[in-house]
Amino acid sequence: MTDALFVLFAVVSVGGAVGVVTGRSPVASLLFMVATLASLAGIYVLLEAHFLAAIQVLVYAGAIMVLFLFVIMLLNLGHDYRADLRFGSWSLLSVVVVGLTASVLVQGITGSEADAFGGHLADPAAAAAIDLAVAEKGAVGAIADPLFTDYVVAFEVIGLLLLVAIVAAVVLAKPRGRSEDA
Amino acid sequence: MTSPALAYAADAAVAADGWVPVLPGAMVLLPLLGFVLNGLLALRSARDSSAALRAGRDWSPLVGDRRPATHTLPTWIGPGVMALAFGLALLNFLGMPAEMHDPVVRSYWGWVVTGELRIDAALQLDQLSMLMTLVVTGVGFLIHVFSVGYMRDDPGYPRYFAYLNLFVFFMLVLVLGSSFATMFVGWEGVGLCSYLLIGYWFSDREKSDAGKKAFIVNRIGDVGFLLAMFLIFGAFGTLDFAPIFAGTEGQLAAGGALVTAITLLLLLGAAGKSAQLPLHIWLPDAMAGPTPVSALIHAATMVTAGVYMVVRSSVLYSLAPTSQAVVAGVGVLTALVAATIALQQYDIKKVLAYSTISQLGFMFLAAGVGAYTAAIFHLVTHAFFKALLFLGAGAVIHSMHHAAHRSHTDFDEQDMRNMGGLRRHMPITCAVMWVATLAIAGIWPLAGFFSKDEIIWYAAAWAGAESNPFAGPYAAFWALALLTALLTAFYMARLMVMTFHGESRTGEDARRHLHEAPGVMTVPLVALAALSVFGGWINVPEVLRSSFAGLFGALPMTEWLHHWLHPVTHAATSIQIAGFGEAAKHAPLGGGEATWALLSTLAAAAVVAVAVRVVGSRKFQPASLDSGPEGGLRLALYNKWYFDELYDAVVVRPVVALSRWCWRAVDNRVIDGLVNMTGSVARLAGWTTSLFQTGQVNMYAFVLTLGILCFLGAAVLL
Amino acid sequence: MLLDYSSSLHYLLALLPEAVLAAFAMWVLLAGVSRRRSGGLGKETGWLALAGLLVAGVANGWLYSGVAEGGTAAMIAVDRLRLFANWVFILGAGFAIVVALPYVARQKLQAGEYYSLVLFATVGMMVMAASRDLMLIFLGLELMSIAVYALAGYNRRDRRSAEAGLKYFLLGAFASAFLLFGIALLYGAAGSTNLHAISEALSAGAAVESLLGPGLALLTIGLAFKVSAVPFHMWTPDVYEGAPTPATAFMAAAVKAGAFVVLLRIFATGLGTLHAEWSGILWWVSALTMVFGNLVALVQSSVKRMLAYSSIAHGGYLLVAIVAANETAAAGLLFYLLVYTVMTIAAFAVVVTVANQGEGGNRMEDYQGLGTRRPVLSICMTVVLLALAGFPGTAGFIAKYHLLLGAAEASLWTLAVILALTTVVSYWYYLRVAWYMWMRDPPAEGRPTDYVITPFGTRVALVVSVALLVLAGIFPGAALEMAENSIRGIMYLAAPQAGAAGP
Amino acid sequence: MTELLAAIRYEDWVLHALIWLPLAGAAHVVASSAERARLVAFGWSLLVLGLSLGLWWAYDPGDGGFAMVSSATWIERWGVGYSLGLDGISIFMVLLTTLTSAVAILGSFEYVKTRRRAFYSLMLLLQTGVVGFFLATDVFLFYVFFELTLVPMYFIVGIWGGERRIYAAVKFFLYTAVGSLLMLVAILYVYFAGDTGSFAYDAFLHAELSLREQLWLFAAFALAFGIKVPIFPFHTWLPDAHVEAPTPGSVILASVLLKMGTYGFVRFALPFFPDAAQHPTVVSTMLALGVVGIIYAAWVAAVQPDAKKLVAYTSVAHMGFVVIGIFALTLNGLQGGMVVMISHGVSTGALFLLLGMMYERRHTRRIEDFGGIGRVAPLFATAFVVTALASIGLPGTSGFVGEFLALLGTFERHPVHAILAALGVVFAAYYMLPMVQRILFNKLDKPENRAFAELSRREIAVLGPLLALMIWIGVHPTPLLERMEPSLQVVLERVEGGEAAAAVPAAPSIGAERGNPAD
Amino acid sequence: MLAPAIYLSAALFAIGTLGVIVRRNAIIIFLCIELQLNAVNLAFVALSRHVGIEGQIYVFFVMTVAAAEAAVGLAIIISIFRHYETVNVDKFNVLKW
Repeated sequence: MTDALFVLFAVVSVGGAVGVVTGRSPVASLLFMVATLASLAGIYVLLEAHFLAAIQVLVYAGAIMVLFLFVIMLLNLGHDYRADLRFGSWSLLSVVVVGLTASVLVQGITGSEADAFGGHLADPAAAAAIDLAVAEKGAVGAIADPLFTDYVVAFEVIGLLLLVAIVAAVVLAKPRGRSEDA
Repeated sequence: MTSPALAYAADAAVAADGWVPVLPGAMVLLPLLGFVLNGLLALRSARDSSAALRAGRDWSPLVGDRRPATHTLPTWIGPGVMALAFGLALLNFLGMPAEMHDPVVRSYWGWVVTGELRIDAALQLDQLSMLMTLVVTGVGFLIHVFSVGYMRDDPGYPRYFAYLNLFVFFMLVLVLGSSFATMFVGWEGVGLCSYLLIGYWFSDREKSDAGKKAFIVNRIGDVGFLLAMFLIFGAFGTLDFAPIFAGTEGQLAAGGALVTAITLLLLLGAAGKSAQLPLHIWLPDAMAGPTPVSALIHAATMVTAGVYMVVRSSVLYSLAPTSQAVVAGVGVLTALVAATIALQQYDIKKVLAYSTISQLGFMFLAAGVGAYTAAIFHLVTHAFFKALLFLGAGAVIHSMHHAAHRSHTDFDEQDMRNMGGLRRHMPITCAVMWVATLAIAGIWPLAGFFSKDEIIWYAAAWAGAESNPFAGPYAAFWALALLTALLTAFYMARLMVMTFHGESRTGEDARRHLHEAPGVMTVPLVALAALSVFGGWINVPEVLRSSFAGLFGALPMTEWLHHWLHPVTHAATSIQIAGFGEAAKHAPLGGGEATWALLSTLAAAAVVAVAVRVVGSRKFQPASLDSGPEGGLRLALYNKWYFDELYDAVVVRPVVALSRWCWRAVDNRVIDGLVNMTGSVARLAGWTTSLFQTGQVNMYAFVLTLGILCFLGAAVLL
Repeated sequence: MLLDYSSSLHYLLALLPEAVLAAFAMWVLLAGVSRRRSGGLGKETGWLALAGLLVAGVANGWLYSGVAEGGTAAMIAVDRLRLFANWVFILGAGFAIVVALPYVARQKLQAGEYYSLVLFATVGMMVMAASRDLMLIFLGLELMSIAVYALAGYNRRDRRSAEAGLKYFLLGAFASAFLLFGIALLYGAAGSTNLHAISEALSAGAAVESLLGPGLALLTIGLAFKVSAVPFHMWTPDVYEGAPTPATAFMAAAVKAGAFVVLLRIFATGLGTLHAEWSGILWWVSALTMVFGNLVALVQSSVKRMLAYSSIAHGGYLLVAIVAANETAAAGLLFYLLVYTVMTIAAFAVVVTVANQGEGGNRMEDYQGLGTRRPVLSICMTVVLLALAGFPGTAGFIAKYHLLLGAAEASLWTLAVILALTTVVSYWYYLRVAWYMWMRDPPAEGRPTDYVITPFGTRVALVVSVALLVLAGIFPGAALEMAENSIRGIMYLAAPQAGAAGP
Repeated sequence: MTELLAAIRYEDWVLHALIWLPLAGAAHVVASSAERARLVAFGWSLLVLGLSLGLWWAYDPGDGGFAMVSSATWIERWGVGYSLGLDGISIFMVLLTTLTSAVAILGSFEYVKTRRRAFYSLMLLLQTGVVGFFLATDVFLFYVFFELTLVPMYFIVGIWGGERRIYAAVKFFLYTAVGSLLMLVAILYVYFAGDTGSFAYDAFLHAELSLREQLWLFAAFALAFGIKVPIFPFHTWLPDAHVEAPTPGSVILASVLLKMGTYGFVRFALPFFPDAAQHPTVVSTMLALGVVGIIYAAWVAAVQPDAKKLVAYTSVAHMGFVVIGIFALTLNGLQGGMVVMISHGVSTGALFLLLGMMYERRHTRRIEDFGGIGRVAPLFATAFVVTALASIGLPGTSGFVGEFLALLGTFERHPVHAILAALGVVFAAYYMLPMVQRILFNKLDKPENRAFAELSRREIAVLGPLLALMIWIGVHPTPLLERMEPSLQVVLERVEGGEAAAAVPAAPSIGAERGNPAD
Repeated sequence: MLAPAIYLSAALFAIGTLGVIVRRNAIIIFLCIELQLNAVNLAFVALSRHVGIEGQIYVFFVMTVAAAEAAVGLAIIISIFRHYETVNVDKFNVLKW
């Protein structure tokens, strides 16, 4: 059952990803993207990361993608069907290069027989510890606890990051005319 | 700090005999002093002349008839220092014991002192150098006096005397230097003065070209001298004459490659300086200088330096029979070739120049056959009569020049075709020049007869030596020398006849202005004439004492020069005897010395007589109407056997062409091209690479991905 | 005092410079917003930002002088490496702000936001330098990057600025993704993102070998992008050219410094034991970067773009130190960063000045005859160029020499020779500016150079920079000592291997 | 004199003063007005010259080691010291530098008309660099000074030069830099591989290097110095730099900067890498390059239409003599090389000054634009001829002593090379005399040349000392030779590993032999 | 399920990379970058099952960063759109060579 679901989600997510790359308009790409994000959320569930699955849908598919959509609409690109996919030799070359890169990467990750990927890594204890934490503190609590203790600095940096993003977005997206009187 | 060099210099060498030379340094320094004083005067005078020139005026030192101090003082300084030097030289000459075996070396300071090399600024006084000093200062003095008259009106008068004094200084360094290195200083120094004096009238392109040519050809010879010095230093560890000649026999294998190389290289140097084949080409051109200069430098002294050097190194040459033969061969060939060229020259100085080359060839022949005394003997007598000839020619030219100048006509004042009949206008000059002509022709009992006869005889005598490996060539040299002697008589007689006899070919107007030279010029001529007559009597051969050639026993001494030079030459002579065996008493064709002397003087007299008749009967056109010989041997002789053209085609042009090629092709294109190409290639590479910066995000991402591929590939696969 | 991270106060203390600076950044932001209503050029916000840097510097000094940490495992490092780097960042940011003051005013940019973004970016760098955790490094990097993306595209009226911003952003995010993927793989390989933990896992043999290589490669790529190493440099010239010049100065100096410090920390401490594996590829990157940067700089006609390529080249020199990976090279890297920050910003300061606080006068021709018109400015520029070229008598030489020394110690002779030869190439384009300034007569007709006015702040900054460059060129002792102390004891450097000198 | 120097503790401070006083002078020049700049600069250079003259008496050759040594730590952690020392090799280079600097500054009074303050401060800065280079006994310090000389020269050529000044300046700079940076790498190699522990000269002498290493390192050093000299295929920067440089720049370039290359060989390349230096391949290569340089440069010089370019090529030829002298690895050769260096510095410096004077008067350097100058400017002509003769090595002038010794020293070991090089003597006449002739002699047929002014008093003062030196060194070079000899002996012994000491007997007592020639 | 998840992650990442290279539309390029980030997230989540809970925290961070980037990136796109009236990156090549 789990495996079948995984295959399903995987197929959907890859299909969505291909759709993003090949989508004829930004909106199409965006919708494919949403499909991918959603199926990834499904996979997160399969991987027992329920909280992440939730915010994946909420934040990513919900907020960020909508932001994209807003911008597409704002710039009136919704019906921009001009071909912007590079066809021909460029694409071919790109596919070859990226394919090579991916295969090298996969080959590297897989490793040699003796050091078969995953075999060495599979540490049931870790999964058990996570499950235990989730059981004790709930899906949110299991993440929140280390987040606000061990990773509190990172959390603060995230805060600054968002602040900077806001400032930057405001400064950059402001229409030109009005800033000049500053 | 006490320098070891100075400590050494303080240790003045005294001859074993206890003779102390009188102020030897002053002999050398007096001319230098003259140079400095005259030089200062020259600069002062030149300041005025150049200022006038800049202002666009012509300049003459004369204000009315008065001459400024810059043009009167040199008259006294120039000949004055020479007189003093001559006096000192005479004093030392007379004081020097004839039997003194070891030279007196007086060292002043360590010139180049480094490691094992030690060259002192030192003078070496021995019989040979003193004799040379005497000739240089004596003949030099006379020529200085002559110059007072000859150069009187030249604007560069003080400069002339400065150069002349400087020349004498270097010449004295050359002959008195105690080592090859100091000799070389004089050697190149006289070359410099020769350069300056040939190009004395430097505004004339041809004249300054001639000076340059002389210098460069001389330098070719100097390279030989330099290399010879290096070899000598390598063999002996010193360049000083005394230890070298004293230690030669022990250290050099007779006939060995080393000594042969040394002597041949020295010969190259000597050939350059003494205008021997194949480096003789500069001397005729050197006639561009003032005529007294030709007399002093290019006849009497400098050009004989090569002979002096060979004689000085006689020990080395004796050890190298091959080199000796080469020296003799070069000498006799030069003598012959130059004599033939002289037959067909019209420029009076050119004839004398080729004559000089020819006579130098005789000296080389002498030195080559081992007759070192004879070489020096001929050097001395030649200094007398050739100086006389040149000065006489100078007087003629002087007269012709004035005639041309006063009559405002333009003709070549040195071309004999423009002369003729000058005897009437210049009787004294004509008379003394006849004396010199007969002397050089070898007419008994004048100087040239004795010296030339001795050379020819020795060639014959050594050709007959038992174990001479080059007996055949020696015999040939002898025959050629005889032939050349006859040619000498012919071309000299031709010169005299064309110049002084027959009809005048000088223009009507000019003829009226021809006149005898002033007293200051004729007095030296007469003095030299006397020397040309009696100079040969210093070395009448003993075997001829009672014969006609010994003036029938009227002389108080025979072979004086031979004895005088004995300390210098005996080592060489004994080596030669050890190698060749005793010289023969008979010539290759039979007959003794007296026989051949009589034959040769009779033959020379006959040739002179024939020449006077033949040339006297020929009609000559003035140079402007004469087109020269039309072809055949005469044309070849007229064109000096085409030596200049040959060198031009084989050496000068190729070197210049090669130089240009090196510059334009190699330096500019290849070497600098490579340098600049490095820069261009870098820039081109930069430009090409910059084309990848298309400004397109996709492109940039693609390159980035490529980089990632490489990275991952390296990380995973390696 | 000894820090004990069981107390969160101590966390704060350990991060005091960052905290101070972040606070000031927000203050500057607020001040900027409130000032804008009352008009004015916004210089006060700049001075406030400078004050913030000063205070952060003091805080950094306090940490430097008297604070020690327990162990070397904590996520926040309180070591000399970080604190030295902080000074470099503060110095760079300070100079960049001084240079920006007249520019921002003249271009009528939003001052408060500008300076606060500079400060935020600086905070990001400091976090990067302070962190021993890859994830935190990533966050610091993003903090810095996002601020700098904004700075690059800050001048909305200039299309080139927008283009620079977009290119930087797209490619930067692209590279970040790789960096992140690398972190993920390393996380999987070693079971942690803590450098100390990774290092221990490595030495214990507990790491998953197969994930290690790709992870490390991808991580390196992300950082190589930031230091614009070839072939990840493509964005650099465009972005440097298009961004407002003071922002370029900041990017070229401080951003690069931040990334290098991280590279040093990662490779010299956490993954030092993998020296042999990664030095080969870095060798090539370093060589290519030096060659490429210098060659392309030869053909630039814009001084600003030339400096961009030159900064790529300098990245190549610095990478030599990473390849060498010994204490000498590491100290050299820090020293070089210090010197490089000063000279790069000084060079851009002159560029800003000659272009009259704009973007119009950046061509070589605009420097023609500057020597006669503005001698002092030209002398400063000449000294700075000589320093960039690494000429004796300037700190640039000592720095380059230090790198060479490190390379020599690691027996990286080929790399040293490449460094030497590419330096010769660099002479050409640096001297080219000098010859335009001094050896060509000023153009007959009026050119922008006629109106060049050096603002007071720039003047001070230039004179101080030149003085520093010359002083450190002649008496480098103190600075060298600091750089070496910053390295000592924190390194897990692999022993120099003669054979590991690359291909 | 010696007492006076001792009384003022001359030895303690003079080296530092020689290096840093010009720098102070440069500062003073910058602070003075444009009109007074030249006088200020000349005053400082004269002061330095005066101070440096004391070295002649204060320096005691002794065993040839460094005298007046002073050393201070500079960059402690790298073992870099500020160490100075003087020996029989450097003393003459320093004296040459101080002299030619003063002369060049005096000679530039009329030539340089723009930006005088900058010019004179650069000249003094250059002097600091050069003197520092010659006095440094720390390899790092030497390198710093070596490079430091490039910048002032770059600007001197580039700002006050002729038409193609920028090309020439950049070529000069880059060419030299290529060599010197590679040498820097080599220096570092010695530092690490030789495990010297410091950059002190003596420490480098003790570096233990294999032959293979030495060959590579020698190549790097030889490239740096060979470009500077310049040795044959690396010479093309020189004519360009000379032609474009202003007169004083040319003077310094020819007199001093080129010597840095040959001095570098003697001081650094040979002693540091003795095995490489006497490796047959190295020796024959260097000798061959030297010989080719002598002949080739003479040929190229002979056909130059530009007088300055001609003289520039003659520099290549002269330095060829230095190279063969050095690589003969004999005492005579080294001595000869040194004397040629000094002589070339004096005579070629004077030639460039003379050409500069010609240029000031006629604004052309083309030989064919002159002719007959000897008639309107006899003093000028006299100085020119004497200088030209010294340049082609006429005995009695400085040129001869050097070339003679160099050739002699070469001949001892490598006769074929020496024979070929000796041909250079002929070719020297081939290039120099035609120039002399075409400038000074021949017809005064160009009206412009009639106004050719005679030497002024200042110009006489410029040329006088140089001419006097040419003659003095030619007539009495022994004081120079004996000061150099011990130091060169040290170099030689170092190269030959002590063999030289045995091979050179004590100065033979020729006096005795001469008195009694053995039968 | 670790290995399949990692492979999937790699595949998604590669597709994202490809998208960045072959698309001209700045927004789609940006979307592809987001895709890459998601691929990384998947890897983190999968690995966290075998290493520890930190992996999930990282995903949380990455999402935040992605959001921040989205804000800034889109702002930049808007800003450049105002100059060019297009988001085709080929048109943005004033800066080159």
